[in-house]
Amino acid sequence: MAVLHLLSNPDALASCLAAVAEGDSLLLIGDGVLALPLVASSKARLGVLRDDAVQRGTQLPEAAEELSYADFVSWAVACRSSVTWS
Amino acid sequence: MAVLHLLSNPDALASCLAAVAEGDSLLLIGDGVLALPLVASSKARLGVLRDDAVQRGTQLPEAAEELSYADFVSWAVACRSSVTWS
Amino acid sequence: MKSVLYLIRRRPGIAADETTDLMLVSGVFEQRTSVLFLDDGVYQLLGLGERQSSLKALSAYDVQDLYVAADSLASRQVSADAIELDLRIVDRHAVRQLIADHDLVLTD
Amino acid sequence: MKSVLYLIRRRPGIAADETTDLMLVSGVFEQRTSVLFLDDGVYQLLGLGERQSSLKALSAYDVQDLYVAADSLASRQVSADAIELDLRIVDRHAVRQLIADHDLVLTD
Amino acid sequence: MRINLLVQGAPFATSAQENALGFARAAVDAGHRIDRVFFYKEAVAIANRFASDDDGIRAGWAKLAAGSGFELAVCIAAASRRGIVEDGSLADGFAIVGLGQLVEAMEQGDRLVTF
Amino acid sequence: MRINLLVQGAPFATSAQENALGFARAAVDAGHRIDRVFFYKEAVAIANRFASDDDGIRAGWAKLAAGSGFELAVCIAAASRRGIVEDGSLADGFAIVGLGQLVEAMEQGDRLVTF
Repeated sequence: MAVLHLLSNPDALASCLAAVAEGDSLLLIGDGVLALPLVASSKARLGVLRDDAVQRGTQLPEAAEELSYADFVSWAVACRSSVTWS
Repeated sequence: MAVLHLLSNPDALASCLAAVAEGDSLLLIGDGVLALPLVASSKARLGVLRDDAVQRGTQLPEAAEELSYADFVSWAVACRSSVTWS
Repeated sequence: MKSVLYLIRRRPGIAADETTDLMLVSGVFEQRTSVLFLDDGVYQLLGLGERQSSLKALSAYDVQDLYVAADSLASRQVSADAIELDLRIVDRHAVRQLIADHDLVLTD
Repeated sequence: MKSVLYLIRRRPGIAADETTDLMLVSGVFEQRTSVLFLDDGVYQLLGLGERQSSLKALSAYDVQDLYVAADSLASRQVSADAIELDLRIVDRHAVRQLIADHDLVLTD
Repeated sequence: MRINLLVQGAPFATSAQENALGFARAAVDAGHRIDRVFFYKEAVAIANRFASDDDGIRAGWAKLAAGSGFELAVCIAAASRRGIVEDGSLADGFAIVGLGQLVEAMEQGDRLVTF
Repeated sequence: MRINLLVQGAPFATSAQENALGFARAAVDAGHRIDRVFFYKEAVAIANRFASDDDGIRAGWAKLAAGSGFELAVCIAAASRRGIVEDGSLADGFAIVGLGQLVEAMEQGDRLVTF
């Protein structure tokens, strides 16, 4: 079963991407959304917490899904564990 | 008159080095001492706060001066202003 | 009064807002106040339309010398066009010059 | 009991010590506990002789699976010889494997 | 599902509190059961009753926890270091507990999400 | 020389407090005059009287300031956000002041060192 990676600190992006395995999910929350333009491609399903992206003026590219908090909960439930990169 | 650069965060090293001008002084304090092995060469006079280096197990290279807090005060007095990279 | 350069290196947040509050007080006291955004500080320039930010009040407090480091924008893929403040884009040589040209340098 | 992987990514300090306290409690409760040092977390491995650190107590609490990321050591010019703990040096592929192999992953 | 939260991020320097509260609300709304929200490290500062709470996060936690019957657990060691003490600065609705409670939450829950 | 200090770093996440106190002690020993140490942002947490102060930094500030006659100034806005309030959690020896006092310190001193 997949792992959910939560990126809340853009400085942790490189380490996070290196730890993402095929089939994992990657969700950008908090200041993590600032790293969105730098996520060129990822093996993971990619999501962005909508509220945080709007608040920080981040442009949403097509490759990322916009999540509500309800979607965030669904992703957490669907993955066997989560790792927070903060 | 010279500027005293205080580096207390190793992540700020690159920015700090780019801001150092000929004749400035650079003093590593707190976690900034961890950046010492990464300071290849610098235009500045280079110092390390001794207590912090010892506490963090940092090896002191010959190129850096070891400062006591009294020396730190002398450096601050000798420079016209200081910039803290934290 | 002394001249003060504020170096803004951090992402938006309460600490950033507190630095801005201080810049406004500098302006009120008629210190010659300049502001340089570099490193993650350039993120503060994004989305100013969407959120409350006292950065937009700087000019009203006579803080008008605003600068941003070109390489900090580029490495974060932040476009200068997305910025709603009037500021000058500078290189690292100008950063050294700005530090030398002010009596005091404060960081966030 | 569940298996827990602790990812240690930060420099030494109170927050780091608090993570170590939690690892010791994990050990006391007989969770299978592994610890992986990466990024700035490798700095925690330096100078263990000179300062108080409960990291040295890990083995007494049955926390014996310790790992460190090779590239994090290299980019900080930290030599493995300077480390007084018994740990395995691993690459990023092993990091993915460790995350997959544990029930829970906690970060500092 | 039984979900527990671990909150470690500082109240002002990070949005950990805001994200955790948003997540907890949505989890409750979706019918999941939260047993415990555990505050550790810098995050314990949220339980300081003297803080002005301009954005209503402390009040939000207290209300959600009371309505959903889960515990707002604050680590005693982290709290005492940072000046959050019972009969002093601890806000209503928060409980001072030991680290063992966090390990218990890891064991009993189906998910642990860290903020 | 007249030297002032601005302390902004968090008490636990950074060594700003320790470095600032060490610097202040050495400045006094060297015969310099400190007018004011101004605590801003996360650094205001040092003035929480409920915090355990295991490393004696809060006590160190109070003692040095009393002995040398300088002010331990805590920004009112930053403090109230973080739960440091007069007649509540403010430690003895610290004073709640406005930001204007920091600008005054910039103007009156020969040096301002930030931690």
